[in-house]
Amino acid sequence: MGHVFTIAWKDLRSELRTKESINAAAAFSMVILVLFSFVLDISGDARDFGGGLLWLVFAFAGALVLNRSFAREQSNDCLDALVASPLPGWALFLGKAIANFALLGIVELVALPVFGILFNANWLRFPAWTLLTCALATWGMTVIGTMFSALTVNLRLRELMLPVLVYPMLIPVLMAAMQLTTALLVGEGITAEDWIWVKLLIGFDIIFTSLSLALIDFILVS
Amino acid sequence: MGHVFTIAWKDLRSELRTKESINAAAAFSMVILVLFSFVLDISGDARDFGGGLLWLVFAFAGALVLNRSFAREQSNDCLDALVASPLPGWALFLGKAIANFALLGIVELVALPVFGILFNANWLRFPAWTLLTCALATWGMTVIGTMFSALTVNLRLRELMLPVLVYPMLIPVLMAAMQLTTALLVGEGITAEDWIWVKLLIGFDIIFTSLSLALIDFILVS
Amino acid sequence: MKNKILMAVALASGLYLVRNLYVILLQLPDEAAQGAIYRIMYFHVPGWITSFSAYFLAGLASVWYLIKRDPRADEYAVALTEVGTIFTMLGLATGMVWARIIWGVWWVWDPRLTWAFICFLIYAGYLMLRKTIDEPGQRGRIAAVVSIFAFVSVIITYKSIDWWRTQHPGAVLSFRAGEQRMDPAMEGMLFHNWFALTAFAGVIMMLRLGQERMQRELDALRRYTHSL
Amino acid sequence: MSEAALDVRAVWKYFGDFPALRAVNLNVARGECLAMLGRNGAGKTTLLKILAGLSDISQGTVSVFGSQGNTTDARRKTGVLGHGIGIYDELTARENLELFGKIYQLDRPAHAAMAWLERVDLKHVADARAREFSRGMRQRLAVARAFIHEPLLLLLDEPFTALDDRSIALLQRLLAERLAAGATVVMSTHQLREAMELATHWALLVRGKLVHKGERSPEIISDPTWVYRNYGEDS
Amino acid sequence: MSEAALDVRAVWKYFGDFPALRAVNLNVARGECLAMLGRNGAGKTTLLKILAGLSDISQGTVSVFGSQGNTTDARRKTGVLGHGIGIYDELTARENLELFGKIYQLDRPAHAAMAWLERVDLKHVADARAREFSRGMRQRLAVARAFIHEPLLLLLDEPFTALDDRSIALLQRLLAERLAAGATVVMSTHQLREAMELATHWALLVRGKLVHKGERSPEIISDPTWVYRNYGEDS
Ligand code: HEM
Ligand SMILES: Nc1ncnc2c1ncn2[C@@H]1O[C@H](COP(=O)(O)OP(=O)(O)OP(=O)(O)O)[C@@H](O)[C@H]1O
Ligand SMILES: Nc1ncnc2c1ncn2[C@@H]1O[C@H](COP(=O)(O)OP(=O)(O)OP(=O)(O)O)[C@@H](O)[C@H]1O
Ligand SMILES: [Mg+2]
Ligand SMILES: [Mg+2]
Repeated sequence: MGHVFTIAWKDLRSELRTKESINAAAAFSMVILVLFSFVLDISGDARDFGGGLLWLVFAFAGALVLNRSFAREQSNDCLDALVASPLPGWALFLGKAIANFALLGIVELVALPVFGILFNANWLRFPAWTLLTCALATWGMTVIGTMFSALTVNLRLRELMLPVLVYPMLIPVLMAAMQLTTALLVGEGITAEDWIWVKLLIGFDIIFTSLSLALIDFILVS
Repeated sequence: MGHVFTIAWKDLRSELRTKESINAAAAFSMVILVLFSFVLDISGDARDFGGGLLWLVFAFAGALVLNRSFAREQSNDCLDALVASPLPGWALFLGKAIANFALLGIVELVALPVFGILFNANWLRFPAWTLLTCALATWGMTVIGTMFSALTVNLRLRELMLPVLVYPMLIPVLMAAMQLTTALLVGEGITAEDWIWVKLLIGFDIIFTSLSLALIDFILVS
Repeated sequence: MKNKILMAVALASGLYLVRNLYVILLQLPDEAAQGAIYRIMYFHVPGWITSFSAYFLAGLASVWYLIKRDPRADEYAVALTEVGTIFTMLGLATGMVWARIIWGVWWVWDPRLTWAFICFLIYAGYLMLRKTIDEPGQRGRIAAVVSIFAFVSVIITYKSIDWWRTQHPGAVLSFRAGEQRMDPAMEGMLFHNWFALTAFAGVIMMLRLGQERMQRELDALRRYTHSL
Repeated sequence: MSEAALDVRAVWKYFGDFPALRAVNLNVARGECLAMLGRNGAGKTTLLKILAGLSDISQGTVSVFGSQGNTTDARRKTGVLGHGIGIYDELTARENLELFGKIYQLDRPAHAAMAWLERVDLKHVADARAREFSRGMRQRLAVARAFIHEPLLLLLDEPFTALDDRSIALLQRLLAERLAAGATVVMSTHQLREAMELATHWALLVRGKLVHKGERSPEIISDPTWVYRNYGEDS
Repeated sequence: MSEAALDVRAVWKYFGDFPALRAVNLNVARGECLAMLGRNGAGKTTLLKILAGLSDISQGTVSVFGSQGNTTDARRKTGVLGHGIGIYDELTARENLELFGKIYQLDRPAHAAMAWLERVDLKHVADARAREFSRGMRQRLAVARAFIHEPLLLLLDEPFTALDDRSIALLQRLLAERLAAGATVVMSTHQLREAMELATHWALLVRGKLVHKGERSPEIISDPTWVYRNYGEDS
């Protein structure tokens, strides 16, 4: 486990020192928010879209953070240095995923209040559930994002392939998160009907985390 | 003008040979379509948003094509070879813009019918106007996209900066295009009230094309 | 020899399909609620099942490739995925025609339909990814991992009618529903056509496999002449 | 004396506040082959980029063949080979050369392309995409790309780096030919031996200052540290 | 004789159907310094990557210090310096070294980091970010990174490329020191002269085949084409 924290700490430190991708992600999320509000013509009852919109914004803005994760290793062939070291592949993956989770969490923490103000949304109606939903969905995004970032890091057409592969895989998480968030924002909280989405999120997180940990070693060695 | 076509032809040829970014953009536009429709569907009646949605999709998917445009020059320092040659900067820009315009046009041609089917939209109500709107808006997107792609091509954080810069600049074009498309899809076509949007598009295109042609030389030399 | 067997299977599955068509169109009665159009079911349902089976086998081939690094496993994975995608398109097309007639629209954003579309997009992404990687070893490895991830979407699509209330009909096949919900003659016919379509899919897959193998040898030859 | 091929006068280049070039004066006569030496970070690449018109000057003047600044005419006469090879991977070898033939407005780009493919021994793969080429083949194609318009001024940044003996010999042969045709060559390098087979002159940059320019001398080849001991910071 | 440092047996490496390495057999004894020669595309980088565990073998076996395959233990004893420097630009020099110290599970990573910064003459910029370093400084930091765990096996891919005399001298000094401590070195290179100052043996790859391995001989230094004329395709 020491290795995992070494890697997570390294990533967090390099990112927090410059805050480049966090800032970009925060800025980008505002931009998308503005774009979407034009489309939806916020005047009317846009509140119903709240949950959906929020997670779209997170997905697009979060991609900026997740892409940087392995791109950072690429610039000086750092990934080779790590792979040649005694660091196990799963520790590398887990460390990066934890760092990304924390960074996405920060972006969300910035975006949520803004979002709340713009859309008159009250996040504190069901605080525990809201936190749980965010945590589960963000971890799902992180795992898929980190894994595909690793998959595509050495590809010539990385910039093209990443969105084409990542977003469809993310759709289950995003849909569940959207549904739950909307229920938490404007509905009566998590009802029996929404349970399927909670289960979907949990199942998704477990399945993809284990798949990633099992498969990462095949990706890193060329 | 010979130079312009040499460059446009080179770009078109390299892209059409592999169709990499066209395919990726087409696939990505489908993915976003699914995501958006889910967001909107949470509260039904998505048809009114047709126009808005369409241009959001084009903006996000088009970015993939536009990014590749200068990224293609970057991999082997080809841009340096071109800048050191007697090719004038404006010819390089115009050639690339024309190629991008054609490629975006192809992506739109693929996406429109799919969009029509999935959202029950009829594009042929006002064919001439639809074509004009698409052409004007696409040229606006192309010019801004190509210019900012050139601006950021040598930046370390290109992937981060590009979306943060480009989308805000694009908001006027996108708004105009959204408004017009919605009018053409569900309204009575272009009415007197919509003229302002047509003018906006034309003005935008003229201003940014001339600005880009005038300023490109300052960007290419470091 | 191999080619002859392939030809024979192709011919047999073709004849089988013709025979099935004859039964479907001329012998079976119209369905009570839907009328004549219900017959599209005989292609819609087996089409999807064939497609999903192909994806499943492709997933297995991918796992095999990761374990053994056997290039043939990779060839099977592509060929199977391509066949699966073709049948996904068939399923989408028949479903849409059916929807147009029964529901009056080509498409609704119902969970089953949406997941089926996502499934299609994911496997299209897989095929696209393969085209962008030049080095076969790297291509095989990355594609195999993506294929394993992608299969999750197939499971969700398959189970979506059980998990959500959908506009799309729920389970009707007896092995899924656990009871007989369809006229046995009709269900029997479904299995007949499933069998024919699967044989047909097998033939296409073998053809693609041959092509893929040829392509690989060609690439190698070209590489070799370059290095001279 | 006929007018100089290159005339660099009091050129400064700042990256932010850091002066990468400090008051560089350099005069290169026509037909000269100049090897530009200097430690890592001395400013060799920076100077070559300025000469190629890829980078702006902060202060001073540069004239190429008598015409000041960065004219189209000067660019037409210049061939540049930097670290990147400047080849499009998606195009075939022939298409690459034709493209640059057209950009340099040659009379018969297709003809020139085939002739150069022949010279760099790539004719048999003329219609294969550059992506499929090995490193050596790519480098040869890049050389053909830079030479196709028969430039009168050649700017090369570490041209011998990571090349094998055969590619080095090819490049040296082509350079010798251009020199014989009256062209001027400026190249930066750390590999003194290979460079000195052709160079008629050498210049030394130390931390952005041009501290010496002179004709080639035998000591330089036999002992790689000689330059620095006699002219550099260590002296 | 004690067991070999490296034992490569009948190794094939395919990229698709293209054999980049063909039945390579190579035995490197402990304490040997092997210079791997070969033309562009001969397979030097491929072989080094396999030895470093960065790339899979298609057929054959590799054992490092007697243990087969790519064990954690072997990785811990190996230091790798490839084309990329493997340094994080956002971290300071000290943080970079500490990071790798921790990954290699040194007892006192902070202490080792400072000691190595001293040795590569970067102590005065220990807390500056690597981004701000010049090329030479970055290269020195990379060397410290690869040496920090005092590896018993060093794998270097073209270590002298594009370096100036001073950096080359530093690297040679550190390598000599490691060799004196009993470590084994394998390096690929096109710069025979720099490599041969240290190398005790050399090997030649021709199109993926290892055609010769022998002790160093004087001819090799004086004439760069000698190797190919006598052992390569030209012979
Ligand atoms: C574009 C529209 C459609 C799509 C994408 C679609 C998709 C699918 C999929 C993925 C299956 C899975 C096969 C399986 O469960 O084994 C399926 C099965 C089925 N579909 Fe559709 N479908 C569409 C339209 C329709 C329509 C309009 C009907 C009839 C009203 C229909 C009736 C059925 C039936 C009865 C099954 C078999 C269910 C079972 O027992 O497994 N489908 N469809
Ligand atoms: N784009 C840039 N931004 C900031 N500083 C730069 C930039 N390019 C170069 N420098 C700095 O300018 C100085 C000269 O760099 P240059 O690349 O010209 O050196 P060089 O002589 O080519 O070295 P080498 O032998 O390592 O190639 C260096 O200190 C370098 O850090
Ligand atoms: N990822 C790859 N995919 C396909 N072919 C490759 C790959 N890497 C290397 N090759 C091929 O394998 C052969 C050996 O390459 P390698 O990089 O090992 O050569 P090298 O001896 O290091 O050459 P150089 O002196 O130019 O560095 C070359 O023909 C190269 O084209
Ligand atoms: Mg340089
Ligand atoms: Mg190499």
